[in-house]
Amino acid sequence: MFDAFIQVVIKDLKTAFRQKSDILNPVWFFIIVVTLFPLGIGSAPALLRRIAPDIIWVAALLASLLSFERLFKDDFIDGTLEQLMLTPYSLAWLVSAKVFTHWLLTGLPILFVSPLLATFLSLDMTTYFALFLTLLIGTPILSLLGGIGVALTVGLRKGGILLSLIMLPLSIPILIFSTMAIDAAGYGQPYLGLLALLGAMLLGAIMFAPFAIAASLRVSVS
Amino acid sequence: MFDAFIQVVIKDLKTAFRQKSDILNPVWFFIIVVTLFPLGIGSAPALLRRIAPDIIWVAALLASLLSFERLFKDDFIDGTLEQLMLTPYSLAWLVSAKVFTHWLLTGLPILFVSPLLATFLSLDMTTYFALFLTLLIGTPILSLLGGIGVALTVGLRKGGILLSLIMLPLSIPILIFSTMAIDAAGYGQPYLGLLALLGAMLLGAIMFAPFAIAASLRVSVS
Amino acid sequence: MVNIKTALFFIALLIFYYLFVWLVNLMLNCKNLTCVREGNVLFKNLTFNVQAGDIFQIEGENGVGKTSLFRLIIGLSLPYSGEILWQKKNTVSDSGSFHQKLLYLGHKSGIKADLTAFENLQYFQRMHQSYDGVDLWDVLAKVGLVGYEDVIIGQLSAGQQRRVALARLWINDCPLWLLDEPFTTIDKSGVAVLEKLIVQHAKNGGLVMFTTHQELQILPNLVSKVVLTKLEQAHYV
Amino acid sequence: MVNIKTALFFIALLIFYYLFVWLVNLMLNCKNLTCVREGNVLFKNLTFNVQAGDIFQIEGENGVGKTSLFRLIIGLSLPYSGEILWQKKNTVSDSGSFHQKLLYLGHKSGIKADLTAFENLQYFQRMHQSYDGVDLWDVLAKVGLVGYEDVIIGQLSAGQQRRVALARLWINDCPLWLLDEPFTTIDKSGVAVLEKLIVQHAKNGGLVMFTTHQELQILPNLVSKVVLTKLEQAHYV
Amino acid sequence: MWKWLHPYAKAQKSYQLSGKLLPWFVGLTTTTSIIGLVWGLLFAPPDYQQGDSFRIIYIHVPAAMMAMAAYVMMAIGAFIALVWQIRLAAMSVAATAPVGAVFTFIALVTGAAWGKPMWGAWWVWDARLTSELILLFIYMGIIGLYNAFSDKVLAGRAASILTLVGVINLPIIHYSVVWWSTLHQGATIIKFGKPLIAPEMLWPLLIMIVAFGAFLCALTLMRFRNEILIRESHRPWVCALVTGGDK
Amino acid sequence: MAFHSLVGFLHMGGYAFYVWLAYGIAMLSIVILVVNTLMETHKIKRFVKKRMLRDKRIQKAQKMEGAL
Ligand code: HEM
Ligand SMILES: Nc1ncnc2c1ncn2[C@@H]1O[C@H](COP(=O)(O)OP(=O)(O)OP(=O)(O)O)[C@@H](O)[C@H]1O
Ligand SMILES: Nc1ncnc2c1ncn2[C@@H]1O[C@H](COP(=O)(O)OP(=O)(O)OP(=O)(O)O)[C@@H](O)[C@H]1O
Ligand SMILES: [Mg+2]
Ligand SMILES: [Mg+2]
Repeated sequence: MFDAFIQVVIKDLKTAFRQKSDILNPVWFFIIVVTLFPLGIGSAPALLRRIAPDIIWVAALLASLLSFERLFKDDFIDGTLEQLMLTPYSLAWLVSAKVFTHWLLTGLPILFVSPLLATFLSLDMTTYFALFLTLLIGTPILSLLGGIGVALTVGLRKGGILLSLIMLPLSIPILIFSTMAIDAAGYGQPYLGLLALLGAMLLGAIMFAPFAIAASLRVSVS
Repeated sequence: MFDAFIQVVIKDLKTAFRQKSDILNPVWFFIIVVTLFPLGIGSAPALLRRIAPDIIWVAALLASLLSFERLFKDDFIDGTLEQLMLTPYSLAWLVSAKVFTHWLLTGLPILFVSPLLATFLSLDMTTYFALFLTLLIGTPILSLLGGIGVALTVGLRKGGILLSLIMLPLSIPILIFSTMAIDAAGYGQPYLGLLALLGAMLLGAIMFAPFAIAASLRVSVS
Repeated sequence: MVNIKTALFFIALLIFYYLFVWLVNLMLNCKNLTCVREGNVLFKNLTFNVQAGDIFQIEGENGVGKTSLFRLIIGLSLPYSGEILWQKKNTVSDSGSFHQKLLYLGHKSGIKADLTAFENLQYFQRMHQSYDGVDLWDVLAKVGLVGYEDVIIGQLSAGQQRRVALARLWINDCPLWLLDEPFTTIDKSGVAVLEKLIVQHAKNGGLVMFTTHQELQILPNLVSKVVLTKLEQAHYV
Repeated sequence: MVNIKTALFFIALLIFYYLFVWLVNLMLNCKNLTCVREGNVLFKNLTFNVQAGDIFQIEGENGVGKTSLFRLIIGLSLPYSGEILWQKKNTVSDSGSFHQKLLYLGHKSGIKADLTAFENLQYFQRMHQSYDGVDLWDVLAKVGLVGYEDVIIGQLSAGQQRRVALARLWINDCPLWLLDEPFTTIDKSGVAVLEKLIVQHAKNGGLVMFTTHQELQILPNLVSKVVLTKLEQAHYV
Repeated sequence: MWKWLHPYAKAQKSYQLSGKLLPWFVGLTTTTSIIGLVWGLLFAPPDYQQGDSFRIIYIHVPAAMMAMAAYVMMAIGAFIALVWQIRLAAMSVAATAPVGAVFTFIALVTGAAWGKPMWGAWWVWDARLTSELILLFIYMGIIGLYNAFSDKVLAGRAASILTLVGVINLPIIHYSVVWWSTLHQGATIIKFGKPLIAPEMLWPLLIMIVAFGAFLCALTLMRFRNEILIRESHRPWVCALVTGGDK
Repeated sequence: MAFHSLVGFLHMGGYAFYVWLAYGIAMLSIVILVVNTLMETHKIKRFVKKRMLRDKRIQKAQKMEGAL
């Protein structure tokens, strides 16, 4: 049971590390999108600070989205996914392993570089702390929701953008709550309630998403 | 010669239209990304208007980027690209056809929906007009540059995000000039010079990009 | 008198033994399978049983529904009607224990192009828990990949890639093998080895179902055939 | 005397004719080809000539370098050393006219999964300008795809997909065919038809090179073989 | 209970039953919409504040209400389809989605056209507007997903899963948007409370709501019949139906 | 009757553009939806007919000479 989970994680990590750029890619994408904005807007620190949480969150959302496909698509094409369904373990359990790996490869690196970007966008310490917390709770939800989207579209020849169509509306609440929390932090207001809400959403997602993913995969593979 | 060009365009369009959602997808993505920002920022029309050109351009860039892969990846996987290189026509000419199709499927629809988004972001008429012009000149450049990026990464098993890594820095000048032009328009200043600059970049891209793409493809396929 | 009694006793014993064997025996029953794809009826009310020691070849021209049949059996898609029983239990409702006994090799080989041959097999071995004892380098040598153990699959030739997928046949203890055109792109000596392996597996009480369009050497005399034929137009369900 | 004169005249004519034919004759020369992939020498100083009417089978076990050889010949990758001449002209420097005469069918079939069989062939036909007269429905019937003309390729079986790719053999006037395992996943009756087609093409003055691991019926007696063998470790270039 | 019904008979029966119901809904739609439109456009008095622009209400509110009703229908269908494995239910999900999407679109456009004279802007990021927009996105996602599968049985299941995920998410979206736009929003938006509406204005509105409801049902039935035909196209009764002229 | 003349009705108390825009687009999208639904029915029936013809064709082609 646990061994199977770990095996799946190891395999996915190995596959990703083999193509070394693959680990860095989502982060690079994240960084580039975030830097695009100051370039377009020009240097107006106050304005930047005002929209910074938004930019960072949208960038995180897009980076996560872009790397989602990798989660299952490759496995689908080469038949590994079929084989995964033919192991005696619960599919929901195995896909959790895949989602976890995805978070390790996108969510975690984004967390690590977020201080850098906070500096770019001249965020202050309190706001940054709130940003970090929301990213910490929010990115796993993105991975789980993304898992559903990818599982639904993996069998289609052209899933790519359909995935974003499905995914983005689903992840809007996370975006809104997170930016609300960060804004609240910026104004020195308490934002624990919002974080708790995000946490509740994370719990809900952890409980239900694996089953939704497994069910969707069964549809996509057959 | 021209017939071959048209055949390639027809084939690619047909392939895209077969999957009906495929035509709408880049546009939908564009729309969704544009709406994500107000969601994060909250409704502050003045602020929105201030960063609107930037948002729209970044969204266009990302939408274009996401659909780039389709341009060659599918053809690479199923061997059509190999076969394309074995036709007696110049490869640079044939890839121009593919790039043109890509623009038809992403740039053009984005132009069409831009009024809608201008409304969402409460842009005024003059600014919108400048935005439209920059999009008209800029999106073909994006398609051409994207072509180079895709051609370079198409042979790699995981091109997806590497592509964005290559592409985004290349397209930053377009982004900067375009937003500068739009800002100028917003302040009622002349922006023809900037447009001319964009036009010159477009001409240069049209002249050189196809050869760069062809050369990159040869590398990727062997 | 004693003789008759003992004889009767032994006969009873024998009967019980066979009954026992019959009950416990590995057995796949496909009952009244009907397969519909995109509104086309591929086959209708297909019924057959595979028992321990059987080698079944599914035969039929291109597009007749062999791959579709395999996917029905392993539960990757659901039949329009009919059911599949493994050890008398429905495979859909009891898929966990069925999948434990099943090895499937499809048109897609199910190996990761970014991993090496060794890593691929290791993953397979760990996921199926069984046969931990097998030395994978040994197995790779058996499939003729000495020297390619640490090469990334994507850099192997078509046949070599297929060989990595086939290496799984050496590292599993599943009784039921479903092999969809296992011999494609495998060279002649490779095919011969595979044939021997399949025969051996059946002798050890395994069940094998496979498809192929190639001429084989040993197998033709040993297999039972399920022949699928294109249905006439009238066969709407 | 007159007789001798006319005889000489005719002999001279014959000589000129043969010279002419020899000069114009379709011919592929591979000279001293050496192929290195990822630092491994696959073959070294391979030299052979293919002429009109020849059928060449490239033989060798999995991973010996057959596909790599084909890709060298058509110019998808460049040889480590050596050169390939078509009609005495280097194929790399003069690729346009060479590609016009060349039909390649690789492991990847080069058809688009989103288009129908008919659309795929139509695209091929238009891109190669030639054979505009051929009725594609007819061709599709010949490859056994009656009724599947308007089905999207992605929804065909493995063998049917390969048949669509093979249909190109009927709608081209390229003399040189390079077929890399054309028979995979094709059923027996299909293989027989293909064999006949290849023989016919050679009789009409075409050049065919192909690889396969399957037993064939007609071809074995007609082919010349280029046998590739694994190089010993010592063969560093 | 459902499972024991003969598997072949179900689809055909539903096709015929829906065929019988359809004319009634069409009739109801035409009569109520004519009455409602004539009354609303011609006879209802102009609003003392908004003048005649308020007449947009007669399509705006029914469309907005039915857009949500359609989603509720889909959610129920999706639940039945997934839990009891009933294919017909999945078909009803697929049949409803485009209708719901069009209603949502109408609500958005009419709202925008009303907003311009009332608020001075075609679009503001108000909570209600935003969640309506997101609802449209979700509809488009479901439709796009359904169309992307070529096997309609699988498509139905995929769409059902997405619909259910959307159901869980809709309330979250709703509340998130409400809190979000009330947090920063001061007086920029003129909020519309429940208008104290006169009965002669209200009646046509109620009639129009009935009309839109009947129209939703009618169109859903028509599309439902289409879905049945597609999925049963290999069955003899469909062939007979097609060759035997229109029924 | 809230309006005294046809012109008054069309004028909608100065809000003509917005009101008729709203009603127009609503009507248009409804009509498109209905037409789309009807066309789909038509298309399905054509498809089924085509497939029945196709089956006949397949039968006829079963005995073709020299086919792959
Ligand atoms: C794009 C803009 C708009 C959108 C998306 C929109 C959307 C909605 C929605 C979703 C409802 C809820 C229907 C229900 O309760 O079932 C609604 C109701 C309503 N809307 Fe709008 N609306 C928009 C603009 C407007 C404008 C500009 C006005 C008037 C000034 C307006 C007046 C109303 C009224 C009076 C109701 C009925 C409220 C009630 O339930 O009592 N709407 N609208
Ligand atoms: N993409 C690649 N990158 C690097 N090396 C490769 C690649 N493809 C093949 N090779 C190496 O080149 C050798 C020859 O491969 P090739 O595909 O030419 O073999 P082949 O004779 O066609 O074999 P098969 O019968 O299996 O198709 C193999 O040993 C393999 O290791
Ligand atoms: N993904 C798919 N979607 C829809 N229909 C399909 C799909 N795959 C196959 N079919 C249809 O099902 C039929 C049987 O296909 P299947 O793959 O089972 O054939 P097969 O017997 O394995 O043929 P082959 O020998 O070519 O592998 C084909 O006629 C094809 O049209
Ligand atoms: Mg098959
Ligand atoms: Mg090969």
